[in-house]
Amino acid sequence: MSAIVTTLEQRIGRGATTQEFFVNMGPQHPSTHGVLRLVLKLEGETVKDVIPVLGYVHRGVEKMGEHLSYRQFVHLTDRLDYLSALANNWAVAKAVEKAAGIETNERIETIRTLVAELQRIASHQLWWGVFGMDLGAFTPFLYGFRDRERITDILEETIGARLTMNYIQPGGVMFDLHPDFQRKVKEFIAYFRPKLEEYETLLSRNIIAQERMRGVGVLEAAQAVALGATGPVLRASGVAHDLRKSEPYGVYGKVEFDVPVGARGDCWDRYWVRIEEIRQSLRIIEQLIENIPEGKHLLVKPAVRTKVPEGITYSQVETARGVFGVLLVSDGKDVPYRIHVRTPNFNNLWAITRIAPGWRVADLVTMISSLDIVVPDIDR
Amino acid sequence: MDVSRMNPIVAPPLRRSGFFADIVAGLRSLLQGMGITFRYFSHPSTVVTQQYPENRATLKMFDRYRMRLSLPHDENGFHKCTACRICEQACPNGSINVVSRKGAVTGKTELDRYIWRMDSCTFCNACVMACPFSCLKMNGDFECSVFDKSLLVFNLTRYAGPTSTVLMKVENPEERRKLWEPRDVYSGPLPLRGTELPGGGKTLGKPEEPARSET
Amino acid sequence: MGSGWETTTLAERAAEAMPGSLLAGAGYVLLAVVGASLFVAVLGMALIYAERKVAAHFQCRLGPMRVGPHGIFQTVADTIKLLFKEDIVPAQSDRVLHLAAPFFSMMATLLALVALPMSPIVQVADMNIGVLYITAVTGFGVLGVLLAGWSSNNKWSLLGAMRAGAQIISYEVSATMSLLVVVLFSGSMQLSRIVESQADGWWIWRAPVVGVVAFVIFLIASLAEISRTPFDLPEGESELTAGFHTEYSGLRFAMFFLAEFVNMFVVSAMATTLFLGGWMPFHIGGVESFNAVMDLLPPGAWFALKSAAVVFLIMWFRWTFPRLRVDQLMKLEWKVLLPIGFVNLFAAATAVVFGWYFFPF
Amino acid sequence: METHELISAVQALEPAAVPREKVDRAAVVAPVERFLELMARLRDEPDLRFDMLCTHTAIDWIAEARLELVYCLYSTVHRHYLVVSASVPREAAVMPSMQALWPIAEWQEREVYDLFGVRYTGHPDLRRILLDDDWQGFPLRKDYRDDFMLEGPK
Amino acid sequence: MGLITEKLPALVEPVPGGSVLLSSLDAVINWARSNSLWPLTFGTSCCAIEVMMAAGAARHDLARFGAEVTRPSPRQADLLVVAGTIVRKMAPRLKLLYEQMAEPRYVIATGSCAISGGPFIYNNYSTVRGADEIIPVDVYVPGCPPRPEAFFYGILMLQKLIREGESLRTPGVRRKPVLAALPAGITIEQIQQELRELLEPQGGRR
Repeated sequence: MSAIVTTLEQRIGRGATTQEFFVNMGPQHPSTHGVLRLVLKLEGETVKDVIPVLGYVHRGVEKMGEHLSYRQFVHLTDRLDYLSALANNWAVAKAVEKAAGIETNERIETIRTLVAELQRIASHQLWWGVFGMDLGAFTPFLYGFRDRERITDILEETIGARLTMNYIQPGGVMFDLHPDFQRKVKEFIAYFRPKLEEYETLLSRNIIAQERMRGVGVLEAAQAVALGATGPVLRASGVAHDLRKSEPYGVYGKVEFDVPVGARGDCWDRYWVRIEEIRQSLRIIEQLIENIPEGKHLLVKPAVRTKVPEGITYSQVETARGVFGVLLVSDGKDVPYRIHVRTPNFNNLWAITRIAPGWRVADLVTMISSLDIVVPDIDR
Repeated sequence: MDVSRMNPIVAPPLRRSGFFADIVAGLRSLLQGMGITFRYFSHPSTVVTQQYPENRATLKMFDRYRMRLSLPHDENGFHKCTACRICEQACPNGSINVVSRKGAVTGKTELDRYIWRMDSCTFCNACVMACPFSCLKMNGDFECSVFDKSLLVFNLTRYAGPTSTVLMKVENPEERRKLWEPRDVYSGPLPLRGTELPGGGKTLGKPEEPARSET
Repeated sequence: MGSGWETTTLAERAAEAMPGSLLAGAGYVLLAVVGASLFVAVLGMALIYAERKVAAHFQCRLGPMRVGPHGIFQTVADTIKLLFKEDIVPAQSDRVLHLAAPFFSMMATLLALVALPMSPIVQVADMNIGVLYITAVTGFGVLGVLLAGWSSNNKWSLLGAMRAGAQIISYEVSATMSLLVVVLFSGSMQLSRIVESQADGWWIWRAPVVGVVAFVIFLIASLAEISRTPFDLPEGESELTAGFHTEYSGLRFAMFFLAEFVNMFVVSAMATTLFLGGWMPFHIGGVESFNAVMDLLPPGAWFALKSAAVVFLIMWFRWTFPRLRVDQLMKLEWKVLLPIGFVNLFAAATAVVFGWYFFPF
Repeated sequence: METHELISAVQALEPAAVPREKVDRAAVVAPVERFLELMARLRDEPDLRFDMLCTHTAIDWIAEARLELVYCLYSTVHRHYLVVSASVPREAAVMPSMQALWPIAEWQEREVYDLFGVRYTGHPDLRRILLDDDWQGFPLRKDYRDDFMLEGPK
Repeated sequence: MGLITEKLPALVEPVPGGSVLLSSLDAVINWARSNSLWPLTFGTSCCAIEVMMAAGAARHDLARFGAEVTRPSPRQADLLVVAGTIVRKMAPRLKLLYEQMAEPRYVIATGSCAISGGPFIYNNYSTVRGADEIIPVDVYVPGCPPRPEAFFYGILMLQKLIREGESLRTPGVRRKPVLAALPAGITIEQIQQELRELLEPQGGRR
């Protein structure tokens, strides 16, 4: 048996009858969240088949990683899943620290946990707004962003960037927390809790939104696991898999929080899981913000090009979208021999091929949105 | 490895009741949503918009905000850069190019031009962090749009010559003046090492451009 | 019906003048055409500006601010720009239909405006089948949408057009059903008569309960007919890029855009005329002193205020609700609105037969 | 399960499997010939139950003229990891497809085909996933050269 | 270009006073165009979040410039904001999108990736080094990603370009206010000084 290489035309060409037609959704389409291209086989409004076509923002990050030092590679991970830039940085930092045997202190880990959780909230806020927009309600988008700007401000004050942070470095964090950080975070929590209730009223309890989400795009637990889906997508299917609990990193082992899981795996469950995750993240922040331990914020000199002993290291963190893993292959030099990033969206995306057939175009949009896809993260 | 440690909380199901009950509940949910939007509509104080070009006088970036790289010059107009190239090596995308020269008087390596390509910079702060003499700084000047991208190649030094410490050791101002030559802060688009800019950028100007005036 | 207003319309005046002098008659017609065009253009721009400002304030922002004070010339700038923008006809499209489609949409809107009594003295044509006429010509708009979708040779456009076709035709039924309630109560299809019949109270509350139900059904159904959120499926941005007008640019796109907004006014005006008393001031039968105070505001202003209120309501919907799905849209019409509409119509007929008015004459 | 337990469990299934050194978690190198059978048993064995293929990628060991294919497995039941790898020659890189075991492998293998040029037998839809269909060469191979690429300024 | 812009100058110019009329028409049209920049909903990566989403959101509100009418269809859009990396697979699509847009059309390249390839210049096999390799770019907004205010500054510059660099007489030809090659001795500060006037509250409107 030899391997057969196919083309897109052959893939599309399978079993089209006269009633069905193909449409290209993307690369430029408002609801593909970037430049994802979906080739849809439609029968009227009903989706028969979805063929995702990737690579419209494939930037060859893994190749570049073979030429950059470990510290330099961190800034490229910002640009993968730019909504979880800090968690991505953390994954690289964690891998390098593990491989090179760099010990961090309590303060560094607490800062990392705090900013990562803040960004998780920001990411979910953005998702909530965009989800509303994909359902046709424009206002949630602006409310989500209005509240996200508050977090952006907090992070900007400490980190100095709004989106691509490059903050968490191997061996520490770039800057110490800003003196105003604790006060502002507390203010934000007090501000945001009532707003979260508004989110619920505006969209979660809205009958139209509920009808659009109820039972749409059911992803069975077994399917989700076999597809390697992670994060809220997997949890909404009822599998309580959260790296923050199952293999705690940072200071997640010391804080109390719950893992929201779905019951059926439809769009509503994915929606609810994310909204609930915002609450849990607020809980985590509340527990940590009071006593941040003292210590140095950076233990490795920034100009040092860290050398990593020979071997393979795989480290992963839980971003807002799922498990972001870094496979680091070192041959003992100060640049990696090979660096592979396992991005959550790559696996999550393929769920669409399983859950979309049989639903309408409008549901497809809901489903893509409920998977919360960031395209550069898929393409890398 | 027990699942109970995860404390899973399960999503509540969406319930349906009868035909009329659904209509009533549905209308109620719609009205509640309208109540929220109307509250914002009727309270102009909730408007959070910052009017950018109008608020320029009061708009202040955070101290740490990273936008434009600068090489601060002290009150005498001297910087601290020794042209050690650590920042150049720390830069992940080759945005920094330190052009050094042999000092005419001292005979030591000193900074000639500090070329920074804003067009490819990612403002990752690696250069600032790496600088052993902390002579670099990123400031929050974000108004840098241009019509021509070759204008985004900056020269950060005002003079070619040794660092401020070396210069200030020389007591005599005339003697000191001999040690450095002025350079334009922005001396036109400069090709990096005489090669073309990647991305079809035209090779504009020459590296040895005449100095304009006294700084 | 003690209103005391004498209604003459431009059409009537033209008809009166026609036998005497052809020129005078033509003058009235010209006046009507120019007036209507100007009215539509200004109204459209004002509505678009209002929509953008209202939307902004629903969303905690300011909206257009930089073109004129508070951006009031924003839509003027938009219009001039669209006027001078390239008009693209895709190579593979059906050229004639593609060029003609926007005019159909626009025409339907203009024709509907003709019959609306905006004040006792501002009404272009007052025909005795006004309600029927408006129902008929607004249904005409779907033709433009269908043609636009078909002729563009774009699958998204076609999907949008087909959605629009199905949606508009379905909801026409419910809209007409609720109009019939008012026709039953007022005993006329002539719009001016319907307005005059509300001198003592508006049908929304004078017709006991059925008036409110009919008003709600009419509002929902007409929202669907003019494809406003939550029924904006034909142009659902997140689903079909831009729906049926995906391939239109420049002036022709502007016409669709304008038609959409003027349609919103037509619906509000219809709702005002039929349910909210039209230009009739707020009167309570028998309380003359109160009525006299209400009469201080001219009828035109009453009409404008009421229409503006309904327009605001429609915008409020748009900036709060998500969009329905195609099958839910159909389900809402055929399983919810239509049965309720039937029952409501039957109840209305009963009420009329037995003379159950909220305020008896 | 602990690392050594996992490795001995795998070795019980496949005697030719040898532990892979210098990996931060349980890792084995398995022969290509019976790879699919081994993976099927890894997935189905009740003690192992590796039901999730976390990631799959390749490493180009150009000095040894081989591509090492790395499969990172995870079990949501037992919550343990296993890295399984196999080496194929660079010039004739052929591997059985894992698509029947984990559906996600379909796309992960397409990616590895795209970037490394490994051909998977039994793959239903093997075509480039990230790059254009008419792309020449496999860019993540160490010897990939391209007129378009620029060397770093170092 | 549309019918009016194509035929009008040739018809009007010979008429006495025609060129005055054209000039004032120019002013009106350029005013309208510069104040009604409808962007295409298009973003490939990180910059899309900042310059398309955050800039349009309540805090910064693109609507103040009349640019909140994001059109999903390129036919109706005036402004193509290249927000994010353009890779070789996307390049033909970007060109197609640009070609589908109706004249007059403007392009802003935001962020390092769209200006020069940014972090992806070296050792990279797929990233196009700058959107201007594919389509003509009017304004470059540096940043990675630029903050929304920086994008607004770019929009102000584009408005300046439209007001000063276009005429009905030569449709489709655009003159950039600042020359491509700088005369020796002009610093970036001076260029920014030149632009500062349009940032004043009353200077923003002509």
